[in-house]
Amino acid sequence: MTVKFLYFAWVREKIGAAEEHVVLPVDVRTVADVLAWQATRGDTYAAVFTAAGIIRVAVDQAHAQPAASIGGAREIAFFPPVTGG
Amino acid sequence: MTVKFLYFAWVREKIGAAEEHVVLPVDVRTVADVLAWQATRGDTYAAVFTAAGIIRVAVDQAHAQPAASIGGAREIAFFPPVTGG
Amino acid sequence: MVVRVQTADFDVGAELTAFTAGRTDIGAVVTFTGLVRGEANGRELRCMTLEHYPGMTEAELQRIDAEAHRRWPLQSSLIVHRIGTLHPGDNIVLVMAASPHRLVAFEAAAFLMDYLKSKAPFWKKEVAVDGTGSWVDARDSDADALGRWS
Amino acid sequence: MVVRVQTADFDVGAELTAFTAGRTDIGAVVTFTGLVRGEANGRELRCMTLEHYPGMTEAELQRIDAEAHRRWPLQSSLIVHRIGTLHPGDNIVLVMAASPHRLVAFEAAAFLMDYLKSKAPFWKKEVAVDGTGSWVDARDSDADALGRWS
Repeated sequence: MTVKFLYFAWVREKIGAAEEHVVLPVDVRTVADVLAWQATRGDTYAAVFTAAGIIRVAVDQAHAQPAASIGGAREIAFFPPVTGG
Repeated sequence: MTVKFLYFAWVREKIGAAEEHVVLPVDVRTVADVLAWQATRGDTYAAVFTAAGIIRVAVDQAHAQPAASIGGAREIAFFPPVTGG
Repeated sequence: MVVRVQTADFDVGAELTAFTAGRTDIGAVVTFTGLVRGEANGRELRCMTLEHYPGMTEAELQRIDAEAHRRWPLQSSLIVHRIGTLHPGDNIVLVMAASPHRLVAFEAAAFLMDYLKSKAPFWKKEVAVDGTGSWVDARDSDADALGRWS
Repeated sequence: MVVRVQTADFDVGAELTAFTAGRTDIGAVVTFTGLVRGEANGRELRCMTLEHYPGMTEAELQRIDAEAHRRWPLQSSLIVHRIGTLHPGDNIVLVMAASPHRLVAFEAAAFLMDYLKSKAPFWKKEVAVDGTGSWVDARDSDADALGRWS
């Protein structure tokens, strides 16, 4: 399954990219799974994604909780808590 | 003691005047006293002032409760509950 | 900190520009605009006349404004209320409250309106399209709204 | 019922005029304006960059707006949020809510801002006068404000 990953704010700056196209392992089924998998992708990713609970996730442009399924997702975004307004 | 009475909204319309200059009896000492006294000044006044609790009073341009003194007042206003905004 | 009673209309954009002009410490402005509705109690309205108590009105609005500043750390405030004859869709009242953060601005603006509705000596007379006039009764909900702040 | 994300400034007076134009059923409009403050955490600000998530931002603002209309009998609503580089004193966000009576308009406007602050995908990076940049942290008070509505 190929998915587009998007990064915003300091997550984007630390990863060093705004966008990636990624092939997800078949056993990565939930938001929590994808966060855990990101932390395994080398030091840079580990530094960003190991601090569990900080990074927020949107699946296909809607906020998603850790237990939510990512089955069929085309776009998964990773970002810090929002600070608009 | 001569005092200026002012009337507003439907109180003004029913009394038929916006303003009067009145000599108050010496035993009229509180807002409640002046409301009771107004009700004794003929049928028109009785009709307006007998319905106790409806008419609001301001003494020298500040809201005044029934127990408030009117000693030294120069201007007493009578009006229905306000409806601005 | 500014209170005005006037027959002329007000320009909300111009008032807001003046309200924040040259300042960089304001983070939040809450603006309330009250308008004449074309229908009241099922009757179509031709116009409305706003009567007030000259002198006391300004004094009472100043008291209400001072009370808001006593309760909240406001950077600025404005109350403008129209009098005279107004038509459906016309502006009646404008309230603004500014503070560094939004919760204070929201609360203070709501407080200013609640107090104005129950304390400021204005009275509305509605004239229906058939020409009959009637004084607007005070609403229980406005007294209830005031109770929130005690 | 209208949601916009834009780099350009907004004109509150023009927005308000358009918001109520030709209508005589609106009694109350509450307008919130958020502005860039010149100081943040004791540091003087040179400018601020607002980043967002194109596509999701508009979708999320639409969801927030729809939720407000589900909860209150709103006659109209507007959310305009700026992106890009902004300076102290600049407008950031505009929210308007209209209803026949003021309490609904006040509540809905406060709700729209609370939800926008916690749900809409915008991120602020502040640049101090010494050139150092830092991403703004989410505030606990915004999460608390959201809790009022659940």
